[in-house]
Amino acid sequence: MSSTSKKAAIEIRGVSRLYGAGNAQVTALGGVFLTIQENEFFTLLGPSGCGKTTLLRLIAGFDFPTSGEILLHGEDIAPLPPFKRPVNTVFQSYALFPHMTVAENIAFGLKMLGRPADELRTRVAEMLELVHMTPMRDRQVSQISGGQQQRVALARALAPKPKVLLLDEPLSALDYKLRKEMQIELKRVQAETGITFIFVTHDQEEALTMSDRIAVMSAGSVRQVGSPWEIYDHPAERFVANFIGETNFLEVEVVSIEGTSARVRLRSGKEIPATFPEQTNPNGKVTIVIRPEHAALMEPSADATLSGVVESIVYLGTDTAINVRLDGGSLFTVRQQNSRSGPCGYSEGQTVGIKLSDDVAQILKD
Amino acid sequence: MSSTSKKAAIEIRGVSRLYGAGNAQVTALGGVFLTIQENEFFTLLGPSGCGKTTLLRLIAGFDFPTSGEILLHGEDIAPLPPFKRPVNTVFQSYALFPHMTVAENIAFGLKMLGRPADELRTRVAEMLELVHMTPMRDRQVSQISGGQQQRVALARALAPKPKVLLLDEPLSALDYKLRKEMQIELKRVQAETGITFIFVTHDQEEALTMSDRIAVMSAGSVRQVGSPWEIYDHPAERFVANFIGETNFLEVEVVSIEGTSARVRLRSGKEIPATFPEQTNPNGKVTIVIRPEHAALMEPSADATLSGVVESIVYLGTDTAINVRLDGGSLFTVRQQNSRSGPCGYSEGQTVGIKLSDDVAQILKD
Amino acid sequence: MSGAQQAAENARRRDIRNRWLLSAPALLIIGLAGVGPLFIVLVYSFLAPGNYGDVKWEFSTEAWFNVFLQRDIFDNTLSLADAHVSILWRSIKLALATTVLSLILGFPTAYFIASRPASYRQVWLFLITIPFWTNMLIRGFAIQEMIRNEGLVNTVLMKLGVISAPIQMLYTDFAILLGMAYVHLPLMVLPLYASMEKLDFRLVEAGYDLYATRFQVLRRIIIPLVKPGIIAGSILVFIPALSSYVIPRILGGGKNLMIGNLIELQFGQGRNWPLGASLSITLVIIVLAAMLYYVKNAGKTGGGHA
Amino acid sequence: EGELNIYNWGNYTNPELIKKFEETYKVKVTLTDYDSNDTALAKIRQGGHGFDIVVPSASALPIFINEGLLLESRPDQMENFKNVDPQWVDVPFDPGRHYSVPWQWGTTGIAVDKSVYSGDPNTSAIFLDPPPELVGKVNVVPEMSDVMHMVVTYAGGEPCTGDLTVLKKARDLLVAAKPKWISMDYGTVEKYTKGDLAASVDWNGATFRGRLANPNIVYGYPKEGYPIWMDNATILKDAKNVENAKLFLNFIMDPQNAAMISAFARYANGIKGSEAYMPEDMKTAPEVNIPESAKAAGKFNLACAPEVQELYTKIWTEVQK
Amino acid sequence: MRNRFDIRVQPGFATIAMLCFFILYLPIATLVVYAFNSGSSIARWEGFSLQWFAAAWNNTQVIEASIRSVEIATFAAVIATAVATLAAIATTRTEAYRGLTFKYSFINMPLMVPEIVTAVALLILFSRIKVWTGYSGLGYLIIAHTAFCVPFAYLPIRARLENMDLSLERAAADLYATPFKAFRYITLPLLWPGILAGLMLAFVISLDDVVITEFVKSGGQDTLPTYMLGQLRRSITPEMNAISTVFLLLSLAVVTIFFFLSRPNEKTE
Ligand SMILES: Nc1ncnc2c1ncn2[C@@H]1O[C@H](COP(=O)(O)OP(=O)(O)OP(=O)(O)O)[C@@H](O)[C@H]1O
Ligand SMILES: Nc1ncnc2c1ncn2[C@@H]1O[C@H](COP(=O)(O)OP(=O)(O)OP(=O)(O)O)[C@@H](O)[C@H]1O
Ligand SMILES: NCCCCN
Ligand SMILES: [Mg+2]
Ligand SMILES: [Mg+2]
Repeated sequence: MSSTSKKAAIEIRGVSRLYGAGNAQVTALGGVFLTIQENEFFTLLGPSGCGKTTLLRLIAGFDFPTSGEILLHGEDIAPLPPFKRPVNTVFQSYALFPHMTVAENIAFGLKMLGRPADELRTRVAEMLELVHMTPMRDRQVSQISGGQQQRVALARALAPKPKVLLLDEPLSALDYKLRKEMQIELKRVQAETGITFIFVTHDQEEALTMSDRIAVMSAGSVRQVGSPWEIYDHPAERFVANFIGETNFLEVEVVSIEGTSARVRLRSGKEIPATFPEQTNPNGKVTIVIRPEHAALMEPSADATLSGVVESIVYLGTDTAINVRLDGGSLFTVRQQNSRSGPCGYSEGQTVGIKLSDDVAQILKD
Repeated sequence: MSSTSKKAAIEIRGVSRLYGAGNAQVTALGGVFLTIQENEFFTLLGPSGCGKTTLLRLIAGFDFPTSGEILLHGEDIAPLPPFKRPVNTVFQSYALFPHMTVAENIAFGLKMLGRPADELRTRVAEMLELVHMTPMRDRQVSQISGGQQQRVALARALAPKPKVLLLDEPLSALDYKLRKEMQIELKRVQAETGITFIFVTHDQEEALTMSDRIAVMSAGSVRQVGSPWEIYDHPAERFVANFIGETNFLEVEVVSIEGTSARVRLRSGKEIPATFPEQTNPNGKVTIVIRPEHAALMEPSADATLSGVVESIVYLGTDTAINVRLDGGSLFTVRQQNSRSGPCGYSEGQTVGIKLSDDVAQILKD
Repeated sequence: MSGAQQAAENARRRDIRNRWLLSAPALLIIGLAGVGPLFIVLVYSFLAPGNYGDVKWEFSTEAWFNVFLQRDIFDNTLSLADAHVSILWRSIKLALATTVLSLILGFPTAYFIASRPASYRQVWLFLITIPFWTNMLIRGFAIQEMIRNEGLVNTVLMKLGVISAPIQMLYTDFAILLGMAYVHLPLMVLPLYASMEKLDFRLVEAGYDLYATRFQVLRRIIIPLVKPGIIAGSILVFIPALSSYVIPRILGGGKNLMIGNLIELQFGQGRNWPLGASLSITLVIIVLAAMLYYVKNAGKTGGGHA
Repeated sequence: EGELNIYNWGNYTNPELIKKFEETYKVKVTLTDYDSNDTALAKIRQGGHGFDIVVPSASALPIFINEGLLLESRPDQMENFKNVDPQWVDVPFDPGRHYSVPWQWGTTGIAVDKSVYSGDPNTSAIFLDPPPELVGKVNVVPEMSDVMHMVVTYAGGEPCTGDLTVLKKARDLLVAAKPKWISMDYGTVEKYTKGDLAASVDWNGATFRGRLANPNIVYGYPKEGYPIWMDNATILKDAKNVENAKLFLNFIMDPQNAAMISAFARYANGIKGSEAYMPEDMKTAPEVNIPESAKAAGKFNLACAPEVQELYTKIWTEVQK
Repeated sequence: MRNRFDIRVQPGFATIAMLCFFILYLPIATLVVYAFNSGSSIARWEGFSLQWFAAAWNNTQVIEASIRSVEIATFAAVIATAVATLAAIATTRTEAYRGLTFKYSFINMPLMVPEIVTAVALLILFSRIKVWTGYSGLGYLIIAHTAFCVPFAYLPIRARLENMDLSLERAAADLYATPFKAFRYITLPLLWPGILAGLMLAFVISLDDVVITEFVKSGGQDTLPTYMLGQLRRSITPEMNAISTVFLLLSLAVVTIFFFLSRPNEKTE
């Protein structure tokens, strides 16, 4: 990971966390390196059980690394108990104190820091304003809706002005529409406060729309770090490609390499260009990944890069996904944006060609 | 509400359900009419609290309508207690019996029906096969993953061969990737068994991809019933349009009506064609809805239907959403499919034109 | 009424009727042998004492009069029944002290158990209840052996050179307190544990995350959250402690009566059953009042039942 | 043949005696315990108890008789009645023994640890005006009638007196003395040997057992007056097994059997000739055999009149408040 | 691991807990030790002997009283737990209805009434019934014990029920289980740990009762506690310790059995 000109807020250096012992030992995290910049909206993305929560807990101080160290603005925070770390958390379940009102919840951190009463009052008012919850300040937390609870949890964590805010799947319990709204809210708050956000999700769409950078995790390790665009369009390995978005995998053979681009030969004999991850040197049989929206259907002809038979058609609202059984036997999905003039124009059982424009293929490491 | 040639599995006739009394009275359902056909994959879609679960509970017999009646294959089922209704439920939380194994859970319904032991055995084996859970038949349900639990819940509900299967947000607790897989699974099972599915979700994407027909609900009433394509492309009212997919609303004036199409005048003075819901007769000021993917960006020019300044750009992986502040002051989102050649080609602050192809606008009732 | 409505109404009625049927055996047994007999006591409190115990069937408010007022046996002046009031007051004080002591001991213990790994909690809980299998009298004597002048504690302390002469513990209020806390401890620990086991430790985490120290987390988060358990435990300890009479007699030396002993005296050697009855009803009223007060306070914080 | 239901003080009945009776008469004996005359009285008066024999103290016996709870079984006409010591025949609580047979008798006196206090133990001043050595080390049995008997006689009155001046004095004596006591509890062997107390108002048998464990214990007969009590076996009016009960009453008037009673509970029994069968240590024990000099001060503890009982209770409550 | 910060730990709590267990078991331990005393004192050690176990074994009154105690406790606990289970089902997981609060208070009422009061009242009541019916068996004691055991059984069962998801019974009904079958196959097995806890608690509460038993018992119905109460005026001998020791061992055995019985369910919570 390059150390950029920006200042690092959090540095994770070779952090591992093992649970249990002997045969039952579980590697929740295995040698993770990460640098999270100040003022960054940084997302940890990965399937259930990959170690996202574990990493946040290590940063917050509820748990300790088996090895490795964590630096906050360059300082090792190992000796600090959680209540001395300038890091706050928005818990997945919100963890609002049920015996306090909305305002009392928000004031809690400041009160614990021993801040004077008037600072407390103004800061709470400010926070309520920020999350648009002023009218509900005196409600019990059981009397507000899920989305409102989420905002209170956010306000509570922001009130003590932490250097870093950890958010553990804060939106996963919300319904679809509310989740979209809260995504926008969170982005706005991050922009307004300038606090570093470390955001955990297993929803790839959420990660893509919200993040400055994403770390894709799997089974306790970070597979790839990069901007949403890098992650989506240039996945380095099969896991990342598969986890983010819909994907077509094709077995190909590397024909030649020129600079940052390679030429690969498809089963059909056609050759297309393909990009490949930095510091790799692909050769022989490799897998390439092609996103469904980067392929287009056409009449079967010699121009078509691939050809096959339409197996099923899935209407997605914005788009339609057309699953094509290739001549080689594998399934290839093409995604095309819907116009409003009616169904997509293809039908099941129809023989079609697939056209791949240049620069749509990425070679995977594995 | 048309009675088609197909046979109706469930008819909901003017069903209301009120809770509480006096000031605290809540209308969970207010006069719902619905006809669900045999062998249909029917989805109830709506935000949290709109009455979806209430409706399922009425069908299953856990609750009773305040007024109205429910027919199953033409017969009023009011007098039947839940355990006599040929309707099974897949509960949102699965509600698997924690003290039984996978196989015992699946066998439960048949056992209660007093089926002979050998029928029980073969049917359980069949069900295990159907949901691909045969190797785990003797596991305790606490020892299988969320997705697997979901499949056991499905098998358990299917085992007694119900006439109608009710599914209450069965996928909402699963993570993104798993949810996608289970969607495919459910479709497959429905196709294989031919049982009528009534499926509840608040996820519009899920509804669009899975359903034969969708009923969009809000605040205890059904707003619109139709195929995914009808619902998405021809929303009848603002709520439906807004709840399903991303939307742009524009205030326009109706110029003329010809058959099923109207011409409307935009603020900019340009005129475009627009469809409108059946049995309405739009005139004067109305709202039209345009899906972001049905608009395209272009250089600002007189050809452009609308024009404005790019305010923000959201990368979505498959697509990019470009939010444009129109000259009139409102926000308009254009969604364009990404190519892999790099960012979308526009930048914040840039002045752009928006081109609307023909037949992209739908006039709303409200 | 539509068919569905009819069905709904029938279902509701059936549900309520079933609920009454299901609770009937419990209500019947308690009515017969737990609560019903209280009416006998109430009736007796308005009768005249029999010559050698029991009652004479003639109406009298004498007993109630004697609960709080007394006519001096020597100068016939009327005054507050000083003896009854001070016995009652001491009983309340001791019962409160017992409640507080068992809370101080029981709270950390319950917390300790609740924070063990789930599979060990049952074992620890059973360890709390095992002493219950020994009769209370025997436990009383066992404690006597601990704290008497030549008992284990004093002997050990003297051997260790901590003290040079035995400390008088037996037959003091301290002994009563210790003994009552001892025999009632499980009644405190069990409900406390029940609510602590349900304690959402994510809230504790949230507390630390928001800069609360260990003590602040305890005071502002844990204690308010397990308040229903504290209340349930306190009630379960306070009530039997208030009317207990075996332990005060064995360990307190019986020099000072507790309300339970006073009542027993009236039904026994005192042979004044109506007075015993009216004292009993008084005690029940006090207990119910304390209950109501507690429960109301519990309601205020929105806590449920343990 | 048949059964016999005995209701007696706890730990008071020699199992050997029961076994012998059962074997002799082929009767199945059931033994049930009580711990105070009043509990026994209450239960028997309420009825439905199922007992045949009860063993009330002299102080309670007249109440049992007056309330009509007892069968006039005429033990005085039984075969073994000849063995009853004449001094226990014409007792005030059952003149001529028409209802009851002696079970055991004893005295309530003063036990003193002479290693702590070597003065004269034969006075109630030991607990009503304790010498400095004994302050804070005196125990008093929680038996109202015994203690009131001693206090009232110390104050110069007769037992069960209703004389208010005497009672006032008695009350003042008690109130003044109580802070100097350590406890009002039963005196058990452990307390005498483990230094919990140095003096006690106690029963003779308890003191006797205390002395066997701690030779420093001496038993004093207060010269101001002390109670003599006697527990007596009687047959209940609603007894179901009257014949067996009569057999039993006769049985325990046999000296050899009476000796078994004493050997177990360590009190004298009122049956002539039973001494011969008693354990050696009991034959000479000063606790069991009242010295001639002390005999005069001893009086039977009888049931007091209800009005007096009420006054006693008030004083007793006052003292223990 | 450095500076491990365990959020579950409160400083001093473990120490107090250990102290608590120490205090709880120290008297029990000495009690057990003196059961093996060769002397007749429960406070003065004179040497090792098993004579008191032998004495207790040969003392038919004690043996019978012990058996009777266990017998009454078993009946009372089982009945109390059964009715408490039904009552708990009837008073939980429902909308408020008229009589609900009454039921709840009524069931807990025996907790509120001092024992001596119940004892005297029951003496009066039951004596009348005994005279009328002529029946004076153990039934009275069992009913009396059952009454004061009900709230103790009720509390843990109710607590467990409240935490139990109603959707499981719904699922059963959905799968054609009649209400009875749903109870039999779903509610009961899941409620089991709570029922066991209630049973245990009721059992020991019954085992411990003196006052009510003393007043209610008929001829030949001494329980271990009333037998001990009768001994109070004289000396308690190590015989009592021996019996208590046996009871402790018994409790350990029962507890162990219960523990293993309730374990499989524990996992599936
Ligand atoms: N206390 C623990 N003891 C043993 N294993 C644990 C413990 N905590 C976590 N693990 C294991 O460590 C792994 C990582 O868990 P973690 O909670 O970090 O996952 P996650 O990425 O947050 O998943 P989710 O998206 O489901 O929240 C999992 O396999 C989990 O089972
Ligand atoms: N038992 C009840 N008493 C009072 N109000 C109720 C009850 N059950 C449901 N409601 C109310 O009825 C409305 C519909 O509830 P319902 O559970 O059907 O919503 P839903 O569409 O299933 O929502 P979700 O997506 O959150 O599950 C809500 O406003 C709810 O608060
Ligand atoms: N009257 C009381 C006698 C008791 C002897 N243990
Ligand atoms: Mg997690
Ligand atoms: Mg719902």
